[in-house]
Amino acid sequence: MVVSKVSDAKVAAVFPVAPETYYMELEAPEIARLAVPGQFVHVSCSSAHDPLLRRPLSIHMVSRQQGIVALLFRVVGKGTAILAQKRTGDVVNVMGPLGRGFTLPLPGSRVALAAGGIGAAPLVFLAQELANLKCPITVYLGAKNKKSLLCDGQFVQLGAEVVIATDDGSLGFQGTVPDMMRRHRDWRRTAMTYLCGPKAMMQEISAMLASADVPGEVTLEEKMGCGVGACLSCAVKIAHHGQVRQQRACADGPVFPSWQVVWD
Amino acid sequence: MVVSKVSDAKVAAVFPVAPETYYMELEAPEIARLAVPGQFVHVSCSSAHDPLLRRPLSIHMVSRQQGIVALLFRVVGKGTAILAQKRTGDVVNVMGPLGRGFTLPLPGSRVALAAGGIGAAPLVFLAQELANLKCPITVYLGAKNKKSLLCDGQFVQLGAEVVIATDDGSLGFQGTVPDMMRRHRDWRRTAMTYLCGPKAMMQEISAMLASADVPGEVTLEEKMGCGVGACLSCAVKIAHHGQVRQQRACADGPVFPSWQVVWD
Amino acid sequence: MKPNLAVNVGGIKMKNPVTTASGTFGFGLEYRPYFDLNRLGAVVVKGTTWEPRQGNKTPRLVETPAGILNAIGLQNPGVDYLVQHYAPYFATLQTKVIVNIAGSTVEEYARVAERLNGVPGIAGLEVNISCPNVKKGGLAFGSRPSTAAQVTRAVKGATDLPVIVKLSPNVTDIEEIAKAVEEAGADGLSLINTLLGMAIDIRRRKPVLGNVMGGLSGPAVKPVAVRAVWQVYRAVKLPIIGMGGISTAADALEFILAGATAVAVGTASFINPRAALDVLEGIELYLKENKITDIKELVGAAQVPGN
Amino acid sequence: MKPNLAVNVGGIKMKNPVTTASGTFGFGLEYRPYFDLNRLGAVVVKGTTWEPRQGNKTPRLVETPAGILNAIGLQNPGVDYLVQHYAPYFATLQTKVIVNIAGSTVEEYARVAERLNGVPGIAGLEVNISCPNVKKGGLAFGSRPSTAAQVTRAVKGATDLPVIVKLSPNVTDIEEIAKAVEEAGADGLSLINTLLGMAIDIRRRKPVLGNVMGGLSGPAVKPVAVRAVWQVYRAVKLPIIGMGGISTAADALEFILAGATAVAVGTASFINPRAALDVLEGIELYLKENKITDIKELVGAAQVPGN
Ligand SMILES: Cc1cc2nc3c(=O)[nH]c(=O)nc-3n(C[C@H](O)[C@H](O)[C@H](O)COP(=O)(O)OP(=O)(O)OC[C@H]3O[C@@H](n4cnc5c(N)ncnc54)[C@H](O)[C@@H]3O)c2cc1C
Ligand SMILES: Cc1cc2nc3c(=O)[nH]c(=O)nc-3n(C[C@H](O)[C@H](O)[C@H](O)COP(=O)(O)OP(=O)(O)OC[C@H]3O[C@@H](n4cnc5c(N)ncnc54)[C@H](O)[C@@H]3O)c2cc1C
Ligand SMILES: Cc1cc2nc3c(=O)[nH]c(=O)nc-3n(C[C@H](O)[C@H](O)[C@H](O)COP(=O)(O)O)c2cc1C
Ligand SMILES: Cc1cc2nc3c(=O)[nH]c(=O)nc-3n(C[C@H](O)[C@H](O)[C@H](O)COP(=O)(O)O)c2cc1C
Ligand code: FES
Ligand code: FES
Repeated sequence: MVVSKVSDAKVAAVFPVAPETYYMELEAPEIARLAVPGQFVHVSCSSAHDPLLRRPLSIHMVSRQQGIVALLFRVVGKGTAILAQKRTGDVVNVMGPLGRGFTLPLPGSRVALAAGGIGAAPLVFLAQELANLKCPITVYLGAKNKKSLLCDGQFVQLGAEVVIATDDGSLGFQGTVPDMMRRHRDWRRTAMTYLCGPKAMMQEISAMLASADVPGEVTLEEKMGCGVGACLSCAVKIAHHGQVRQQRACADGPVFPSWQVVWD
Repeated sequence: MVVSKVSDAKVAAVFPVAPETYYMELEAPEIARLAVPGQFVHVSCSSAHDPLLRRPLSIHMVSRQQGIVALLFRVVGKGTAILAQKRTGDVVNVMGPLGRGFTLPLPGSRVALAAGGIGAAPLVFLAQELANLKCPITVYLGAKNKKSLLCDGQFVQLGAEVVIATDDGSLGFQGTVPDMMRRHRDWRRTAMTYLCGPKAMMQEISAMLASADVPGEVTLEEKMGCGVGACLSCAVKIAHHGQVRQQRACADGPVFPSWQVVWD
Repeated sequence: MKPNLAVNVGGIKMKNPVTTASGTFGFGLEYRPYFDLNRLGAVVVKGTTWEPRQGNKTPRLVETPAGILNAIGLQNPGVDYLVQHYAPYFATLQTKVIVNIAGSTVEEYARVAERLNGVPGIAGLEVNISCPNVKKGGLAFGSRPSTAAQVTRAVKGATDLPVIVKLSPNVTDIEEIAKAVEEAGADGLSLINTLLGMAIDIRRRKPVLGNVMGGLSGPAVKPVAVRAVWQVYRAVKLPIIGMGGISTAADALEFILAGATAVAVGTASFINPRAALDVLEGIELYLKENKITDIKELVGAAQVPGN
Repeated sequence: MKPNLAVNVGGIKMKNPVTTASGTFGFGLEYRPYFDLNRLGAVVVKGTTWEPRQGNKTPRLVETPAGILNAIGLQNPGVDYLVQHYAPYFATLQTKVIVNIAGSTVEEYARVAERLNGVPGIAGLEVNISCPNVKKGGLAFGSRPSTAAQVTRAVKGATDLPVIVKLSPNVTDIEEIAKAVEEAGADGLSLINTLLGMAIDIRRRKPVLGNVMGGLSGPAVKPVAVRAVWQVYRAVKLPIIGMGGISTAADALEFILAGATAVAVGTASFINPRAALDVLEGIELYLKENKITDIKELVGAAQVPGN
């Protein structure tokens, strides 16, 4: 079985959507065809040796018909800065889809999504699939402020109920996503709550889910080398039947059951 | 005396002019104002650490009025490949003008230029100045073949007599520039013959000049680090009053008297 | 005419000189979706110890200019697991599998070697006496000729498999270590392992890696690796597997011309999962273009100017 | 409030911790058109020997991934020339000038040191026992504790100037060398000099550099340099000038947090002639942003997690 999962993808669109945040569409029909929500692509930002490694970016949306994979990324360093400077027609080498995605619920089940900041990126693709499954969705969407809020429009368009929290209260609830969720109790009656955002946020919500006995899934971020499970750079601790095992965020995740993650 | 000789220059134009050969105009008014023929600029191809060093490129032409410095370069490796991909409006960091240029003759003196391949690049700037000085110019212009011949039009426009040699005889004399010069004897009556091209060509012509007792100047190429005389990477051997001394191609050259160069 | 690419590394007959660097290619399963591993001369798998090991705290990886620092710390499922779960898969491959082994004591090295002896699917051992990322063993053994020789002898005594000893560049005199290992009976040498390095997070004012120090690999180290191969080739008669920063055939050819009989692709696979295959194909092309009929003609063929 | 940047490196009082790496900044004349050298804490000039030296054959430089290999081979006009032609200029500067010295014998080091003693305009000596690019001397002295100590003692005996000894990373145990040099009376340490490396021209099948091997510098070596500073800071009490791949203030701060009292900018000046000044300004900014009133608070401040 030799299916090439590496391809040169043409940039079909790229533009800023919020401060330091870019939306990019890549022509990558194979990836679009195979991807499931929660998976990522490993993107080569430059063909020079600096920066050396690829950058893992979640699959934000796909259009299978058009063969398009969309990314949503924040510029935080060298690699993302180079990506942000790409123009339509440029070619970007991508590997993927990689990793194991979210577990989808039975059609029609009520679900919740909790996103902090750029963590919204993979949850839009998930919401697409959940909408196809006719699942009622509540999105708990957090951001620093109104200007940096991401993807609210996309979630609304997919028919989700969107509840917003901002750190400075410039939109919606003033406070963190976990704080907001403590007040808003709908998520306690879901089949699954899906989390993506800063570690502290996911850890806090995972604890809330555990005490409410609601299943959840989180997406873990570790510094990645290979992205395929070969180098063991991205070890995370996962408890399984009372035993803590090391797993590879890239190949065994990045999605893991919220109650199994050993946060440290 | 702190004059900044480093600047971000906007690419005003860039296009291929022959196989693997590009012409590029940079908005660099300071350099245009200060440069003399034979000098070079030290060009940063990438802000990443790979490729790490700047690339020395001769000043091909300047327009002082428009503040434009033109380069003519051949794509031979990483750095020049990156440069060739720049587009109008991109910014390129350049240091210069660097080095010591050609010695100009008295106005009206007869001169000869001998160029091989990309060696024509700095000689066009020189021909501009020589034309201003009303010097009758003969250009011995060599190339692999008709297609890769460079700058013939520019030299003609500047009023020079242009004599062409190609390795395959697809245009002009079939053979090398030195071979052609052996038959064409005009250069023996010049005030100065200026050379730029492959080492072997310059060495051979330098010997011819020496035996005909004609003064010449050559432009030497050595791998350069700093470009300003600080690192001693670019040592060349120059004989002076019977003594061989090391000089720095970047700061003491790149132009040296043809009879003083110790070729090895 | 197709040039001859086959090489013999201390008794391991490889159909071509290209292999993978231990720890960068897992157990040879992870890159299967990217190319046919059977094209390679050999696959060198992750460092294996007697007991399973958890490895170091994260972060285990940090990028540096043209390189990476890793401090995985020999996380591995132990030699028994390898024998039971991976060796049967190795036996199905049409490429040679070399198992990289490590230990905290000389006895552990010997025990692991013994356990692997006679296991179908394993063509040879690569003995890691140069891992900078573990407290005990590893680099400690590889930095002195006497201990390097001791480990070599112990492993040789415990196995019939060809034994390749992997040397560290973090030494004053790599030739001296190579000679000691040769005398102790090694069948070949691998070099280089990673350079000891470190990065500091200036925001949090502490080392980036969980393990503080780590091993530097990738294109950044290539000049050091080529130099080490050049020196060792001139000091011993053993065949060398050269590695350290190889990402292209041109890089690999530098190692071969310096004296390597075979080459391993490591960090480059992270960037280009097909890197090892690309290196192989590029070497073939170079041989054809230069009308060289046998790769062995190139081994150590770089000449010192003026000599 | 302006943070205090002044540091004292073994008796050399620098108004700020930023200096230049020997051999990359000529004699302090070449970069004058690019910025005001007097802004720097010190300028370290090219390696100087007793007799003038021609240096090595060209090519003397080859680019490598994120680095360069150089084999200049200590080309310099000799100490007399320096005293006569450059020292008067040094005396006009409002920055400290440190002269890097080298020799083929212990006696030559001492003789050069003696010649420079009391010359106005010279604030200290940096003793290069780590140059990989000369046949005799250089690295040979720096790779053993005994010879490193011998050179140190000889130089200390020959001068009243502060003596900084420059160490090589091409050793098994840099702490051991640092301790020997400390005991021998050095006033400070510089590290690192270049890593021994090599590149091969696969077209011509021979080494690229005229001298075969060369010294690797630039961003590629930064992790090795930071690690060396970290180790040596924990082994000795001497102040350290840290260098190796510094191109930005962030790089410099890694060295300072690892234990360097001062930092030197080398190869980076080739790419950005203002690099040393940019590093200085970046350090100032970091201090202000982090409300640190004295740079000395940062020296060695990186903490080991969990300790
Ligand atoms: C599975 C997965 C999916 C992801 N999906 C997304 C996504 O959809 N969108 C998105 O925006 N991001 C996503 N990320 C994160 C993204 O991969 C990183 O932001 C990206 O790799 C950063 O690359 P960079 O070159 O821009 O930044 P880098 O230069 O690599 O730096 C990244 C951060 O690390 C810090 N840093 C760098 N070097 C050091 C050092 N030596 N010491 C201390 N700190 C350092 C920088 O300051 C910066 O904050 C994902 C990550 C994973 C693992
Ligand atoms: C003063 C001066 C003026 C110049 N003016 C011009 C000009 O006007 N126009 C122009 O086109 N050029 C000019 N040059 C030459 C120009 O600087 C080089 O062609 C350029 O630096 C090449 O950079 P690169 O990154 O493209 O190639 P590189 O990647 O640096 O390679 C250049 C050449 O060296 C070879 N090479 C690279 N690495 C190695 C290695 N490890 N071993 C063996 N060979 C290697 C490559 O194969 C290639 O042929 C000038 C040079 C000097 C010194
Ligand atoms: C993530 C990682 C893990 C490694 N693990 C091992 C190992 O288990 N055993 C070993 O001998 N070398 C190990 N190495 C070293 C490599 O095998 C190789 O010697 C080194 O990386 C240099 O080659 P490269 O620059 O091509 O990566 C590891 C290297 C990396 C990057
Ligand atoms: C071209 C060049 C010449 C050098 N000459 C000397 C020298 O004469 N004496 C010395 O001690 N170090 C010399 N070095 C080493 C540097 O001073 C410095 O230690 C090394 O380059 C690492 O720093 P960097 O990576 O910032 O360049 C030289 C380095 C280069 C690149
Ligand atoms: S990134 Fe290599 S194993 Fe996960
Ligand atoms: S390139 Fe540095 S001295 Fe000429």
